[in-house]
Amino acid sequence: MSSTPLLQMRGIGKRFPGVVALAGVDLSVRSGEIHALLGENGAGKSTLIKVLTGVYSLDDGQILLDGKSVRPATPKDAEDCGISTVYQEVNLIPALSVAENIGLGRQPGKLGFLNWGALRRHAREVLARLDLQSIDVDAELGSLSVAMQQMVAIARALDLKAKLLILDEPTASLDEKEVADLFAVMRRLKGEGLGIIFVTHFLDQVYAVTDRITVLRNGALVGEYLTAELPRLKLVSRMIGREVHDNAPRSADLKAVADNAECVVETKGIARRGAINPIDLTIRKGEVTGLAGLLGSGRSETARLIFGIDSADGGEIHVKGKKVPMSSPREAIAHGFAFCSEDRKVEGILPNLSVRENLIFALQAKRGAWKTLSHEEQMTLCNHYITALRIKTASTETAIRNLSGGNQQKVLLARWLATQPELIILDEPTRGIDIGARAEIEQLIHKLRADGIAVLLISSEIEEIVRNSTRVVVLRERRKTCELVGDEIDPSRLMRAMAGGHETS
Amino acid sequence: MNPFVRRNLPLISTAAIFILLFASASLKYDGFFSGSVLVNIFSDNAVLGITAVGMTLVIFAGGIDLSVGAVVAYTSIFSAILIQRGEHPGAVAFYVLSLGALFGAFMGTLIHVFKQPAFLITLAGMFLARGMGFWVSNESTSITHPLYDSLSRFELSIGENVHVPLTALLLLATIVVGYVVAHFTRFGRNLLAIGGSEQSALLMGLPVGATKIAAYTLNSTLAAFAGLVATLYTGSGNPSLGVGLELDSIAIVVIGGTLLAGGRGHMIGTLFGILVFGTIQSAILFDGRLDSAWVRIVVAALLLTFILLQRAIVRSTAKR
Amino acid sequence: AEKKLTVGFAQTGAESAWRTANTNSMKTEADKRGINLKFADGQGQLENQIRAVRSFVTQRVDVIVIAPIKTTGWDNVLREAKRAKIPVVIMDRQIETTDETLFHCFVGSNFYEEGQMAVEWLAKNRDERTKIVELQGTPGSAAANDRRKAFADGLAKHSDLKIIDSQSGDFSRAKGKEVMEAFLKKHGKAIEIVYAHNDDMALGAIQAIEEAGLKPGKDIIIVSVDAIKEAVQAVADGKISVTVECNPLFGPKIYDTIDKILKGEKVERVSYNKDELFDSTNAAARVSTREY
Amino acid sequence: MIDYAIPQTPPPARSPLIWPLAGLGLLLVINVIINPAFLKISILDGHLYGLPIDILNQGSRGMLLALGMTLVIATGGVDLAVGSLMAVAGAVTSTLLVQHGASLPVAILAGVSVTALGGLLSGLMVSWLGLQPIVATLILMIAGRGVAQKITGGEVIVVQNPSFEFLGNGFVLGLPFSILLVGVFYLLAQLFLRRTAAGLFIEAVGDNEKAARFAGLSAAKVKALVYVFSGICAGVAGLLATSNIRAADPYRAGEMMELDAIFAVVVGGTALTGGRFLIAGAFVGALLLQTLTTTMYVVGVPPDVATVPKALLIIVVCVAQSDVTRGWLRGLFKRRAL
Ligand SMILES: Nc1ncnc2c1ncn2[C@@H]1O[C@H](COP(=O)(O)OP(=O)(O)OP(=O)(O)O)[C@@H](O)[C@H]1O
Ligand SMILES: Nc1ncnc2c1ncn2[C@@H]1O[C@H](COP(=O)(O)OP(=O)(O)OP(=O)(O)O)[C@@H](O)[C@H]1O
Ligand SMILES: [Mg+2]
Ligand SMILES: [Mg+2]
Repeated sequence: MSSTPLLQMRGIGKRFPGVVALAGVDLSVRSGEIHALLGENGAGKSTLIKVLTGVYSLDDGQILLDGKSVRPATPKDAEDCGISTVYQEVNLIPALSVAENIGLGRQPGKLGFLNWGALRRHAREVLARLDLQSIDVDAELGSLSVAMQQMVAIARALDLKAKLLILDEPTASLDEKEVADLFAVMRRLKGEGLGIIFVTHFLDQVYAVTDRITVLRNGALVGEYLTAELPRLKLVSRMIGREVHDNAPRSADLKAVADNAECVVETKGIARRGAINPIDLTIRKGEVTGLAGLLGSGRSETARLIFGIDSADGGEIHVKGKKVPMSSPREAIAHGFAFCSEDRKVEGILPNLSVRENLIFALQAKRGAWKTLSHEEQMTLCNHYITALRIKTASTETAIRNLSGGNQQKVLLARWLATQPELIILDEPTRGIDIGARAEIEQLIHKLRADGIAVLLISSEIEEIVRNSTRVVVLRERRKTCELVGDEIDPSRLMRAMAGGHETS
Repeated sequence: MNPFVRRNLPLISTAAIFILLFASASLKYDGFFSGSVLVNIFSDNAVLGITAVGMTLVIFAGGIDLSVGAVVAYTSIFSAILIQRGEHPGAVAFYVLSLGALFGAFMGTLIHVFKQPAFLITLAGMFLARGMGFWVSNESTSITHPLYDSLSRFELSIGENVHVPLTALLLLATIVVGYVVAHFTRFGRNLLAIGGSEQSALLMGLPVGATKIAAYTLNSTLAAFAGLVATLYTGSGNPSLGVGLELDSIAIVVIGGTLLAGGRGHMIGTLFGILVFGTIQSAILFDGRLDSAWVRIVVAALLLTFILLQRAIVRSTAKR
Repeated sequence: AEKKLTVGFAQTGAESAWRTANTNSMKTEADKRGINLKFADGQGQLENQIRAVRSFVTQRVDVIVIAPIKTTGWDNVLREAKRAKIPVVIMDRQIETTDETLFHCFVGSNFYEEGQMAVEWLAKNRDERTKIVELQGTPGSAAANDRRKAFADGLAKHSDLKIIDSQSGDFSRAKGKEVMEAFLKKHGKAIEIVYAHNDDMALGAIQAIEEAGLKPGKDIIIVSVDAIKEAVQAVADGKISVTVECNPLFGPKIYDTIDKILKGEKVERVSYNKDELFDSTNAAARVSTREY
Repeated sequence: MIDYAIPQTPPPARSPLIWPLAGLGLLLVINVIINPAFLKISILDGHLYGLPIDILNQGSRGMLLALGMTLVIATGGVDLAVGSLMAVAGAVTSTLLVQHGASLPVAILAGVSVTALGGLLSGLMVSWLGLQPIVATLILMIAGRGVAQKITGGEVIVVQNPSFEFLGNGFVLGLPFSILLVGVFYLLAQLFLRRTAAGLFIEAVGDNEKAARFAGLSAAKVKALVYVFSGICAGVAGLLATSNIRAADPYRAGEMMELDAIFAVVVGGTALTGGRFLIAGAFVGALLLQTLTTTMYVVGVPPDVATVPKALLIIVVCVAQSDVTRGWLRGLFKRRAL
């Protein structure tokens, strides 16, 4: 078709202190194609994108846009060249309104003065294109859920008159309907001749929308393929560098434990205004209780109540049959709870502290300042979990912020496992995690269950819930709608329960 | 709740407490409830208020500027000396404002380019400007110039007893300009964005460096302007003016509901901050019985009460 | 009943014990005479004092007393007082104005004269010693400026006396000591005379001198200003050679003056508190009567 | 298969102490050039005597404040009240000693307890009421000086008590007692912070308070405690200052010391944003400041412009230790090497 590709990156190299993040990577994207950029956590996808958009300076290589050599020094330069980007973590300003976030830097108005009316109107139009009329453009961005923020970020990127659109894991926190909407827009843009780079860990999505795939592994290029010519298993083995089998279907041993199994936590009508209506939950030892629901159905809120982050307006929590006050995470941890939050950046990592310190932190906090873990104990824990979870880090002393998103998530998991909890709440544990690691985490969930630990699993991926849960509680509009046990759990039933009566097409 | 009210809750609560404060002082002290007390609040706090407007912008961007008091002093003494040497006040105003701008740009550059904490660099700026002020002259100097004389006598009379001096008018004008800059220009919104998250602002393609440096430049220029207003107010230049002014200025911004960490705030809040601050000062003067030690303790207690009340209102209404 | 007389008093602040003695004198005397005193603390800032005076004008007090922090900057606000026909008494230190009618009279200390008295005493009692180190007050303060100038002017007449080093001790004991320590290491035995702009610094310097193994008052002559009780005691003990009084007890004199003004009697335009000088000849006898 | 071997050595870290130390060294060299006797130390009355000893003695208060301030800053806060608290401690102890005839240990304990209480107030305002640290401690800074004046009744209280005087003027093994006291504080703090998990907890709170709380740390308690510690340090520093001049001056004691302490901490490599902290660095920073002050006396910089060199020093040290400059220098050396 077209002679020169829209974007050519040749021999890109990027080093960070102690890490070679990229070496000799090529990427070329044509106009009118959706190009998947795939690889395991830490493969260098985000880094490649940041080099392209001027966030990082590149050490080696060359970037050609429309055949002309460019070298953006700042994200602004990149935008001026016609590259519009949605970065991996939501990167907007939570304290400003939605309208402002969409318009920031290119607000309508003369001589630097703003026209607020036009700004709002424009924001509404932009959101309408993504079918997001429900969002109040005057609302503070931070008051929206992560998913909604993500959608606003995408809306902002689409607003630019760009030649090349980059989406770094935009779908990690979106539900199916939102993903479908996004894909529709992507296809339309593709039709308009845009080139799109799309990073995701969902292989279904890769096959649903992309035309071509570039695979990275360990900072190096593996190859470029046509999506249609690369079967799924092949793709996975390219990504992780070894042969794999398809994810095992729901195994037979996922029968719910008998009702007389020891119940670790029981909530009786706990509720919080504006977050969740009174809800009864029984979480048992040796079970994986899935919490399913659409975005905003109140799953995270429920978990936060149980873990004592938010205080409940009413209801009781019973731990092993005894009523306990649950007013702080500290108390929850003392009862043997653990909680892996969905918002890793804000609620999870201690960014400037080392992997080691992050990993032992919850255990140390539980023991208090005086009962210090010796260095040997710390190193034993670190070595154990870094190997067990295959955490990719330059050393135990590397600051965790220098790890890729997925590896940060694994360190956080390790942090909680180290406390040897009786109940572990996993809120979107596989968000932003590559396929290899995802399977490992699922195996881990099975192992935890087998070890007699109660697991509360929140996930937006129905398949994941189905594959892993012995019992599923479905929430809809901040209310428990039903509870499925054992063989009752199948995707279509779940879907129906989640969507409820007013199902959209 | 009305979304407008919800969004502007800190502002509305500040206004409400100000009214409460002013009303109770009026009840307690004869003659407090008068136009001239209100006018005095503006004219007596003109220097402080103008620096607070600039400080608001810097704090929007998550920065801070400890040098404003010293810049006020430096400007006042430097312009006094120049005028006494026979320079025209107009030309002098131009010089000192440019100097202020340069100084701010210098600090802003150090802060942004060398990634240094604003607290430290502006602390150094404070020492620098203070020392330079004393270097120019370590004694205060009267300004005798016909233009100055007529400007400092200028008053806008409202009714019989209320005369609004030029300094108060200049403060009001500065607040209006500050309001427009903060809320109706790209620059102002970029400041808030940077304060909200500098990393995000950068990724969103905003001119982070230029905006930050411009904020410090503007702030120092305003401080220089405040220095000029101080020369009008006192008819002299004085190298030891404004010691501790920066902390008062920051306190005003905070009273106004602007988050010290940056990214959230409102210029109208600063207006109320000035009013609250001025009202507390006036009430203490009307009382006239507190000794120096008690003045400090009472001011501190009132500040604390005010801030707590503000939070209580915001919290209780936000819950509903 | 007769309306109580209301006096507004704009004090500089509370930067030292001297100042507090001054404030207390004004307060107790007002209580004694049944005067309603409105006290305003300037916290060391000219702006605060101007604010206070303007507030007094708004409150329509009968008389305003100002202890100015700075000599300049008063014209505008004094004009307002004049317009409101409120008489103003300037206390403690002089102000510069273009219009002498803006205030009624000045009652105060004469920092310049204090400096002069110090240097004159030194010229007479120096025992062949010539090398002086100076501990200055807070840079830019009227007291420091005048005491420094008067001393320098006096030295011009005695060409053999020489200031070999000079540094600010900020009117504080701690800084006075710190600076003196450094001077002693730098100049060693060369230091023969110390001139301190106030007693606090002198008292700090004494400690430094003693810690260096020297005898203050004997090995080194110490000249100081203020004559606070502690310093007069030190003079009696022979540790300070001389201290020039700077009397803070203005109360009685100020209210006498105010009475006269209100009665329409003529008052002296400028009057000074009589300042004495304390050296070995009179200190011991007078220590017990010092009030501050 | 990817190699997941875990290196245990951290990536080559630069020592953050280098720059403040270099600044200190440079200052000393300048001094020695101007005045070769600067470093001269003799023996007087059986103890060491000389400018360096003065610097250690006078600098000890700044070091103590910097110690407390380091921890406060590490949690992402700042304590503006320390200067005022110094005055309060001096006022309490000397009033008790002089006017109420209390015994020395009681008086000292009372003085330090009051400042610890002051620190607790700051801490509660910050952690419990959620006030911004600058604001909370500003309130205490304003009120503190007023309280100190109230305690002494507006007077400067002269203390004549040989044991008390020893604190700020005495010598042990030829060295000033005050600097040894600082040394003891340092060792105890270092032991406590690094041998227990306290240091980690403080750094975690400063790094990401929310995450630390979600991981089970009572961040509020940690925050309140560092202010208490800072209050104690300020109290002891206040006693050293009072003892040094044998008088409690509620007006001037500790004036502007809070800014110097913050400066010392930041120059010493602890970021104002919180997180990682370095006490030794803060000590070097405090000594650097004190040396500069002494230099100004010795060189004879006119008092009114003496703040200018201080400003220039701050700027030079900051710029020199910034990553930008370092990167630039590295580039320069590389080019040379080629
Ligand atoms: N600022 C940095 N400093 C040091 N190392 C970094 C930095 N940013 C990234 N790295 C390292 O570079 C490598 C690539 O990271 P990158 O974020 O590009 O991975 P990714 O492919 O986007 O992974 P994920 O799917 O988890 O988001 C990782 O090993 C990471 O630790
Ligand atoms: N469509 C929407 N528009 C605006 N706000 C929404 C919307 N959906 C959810 N929210 C906000 O998100 C919050 C509820 O999200 P919550 O985190 O409970 O969802 P969840 O079920 O845990 O989903 P997830 O964890 O996948 O985000 C509510 O505070 C709500 O205000
Ligand atoms: Mg990534
Ligand atoms: Mg959620």
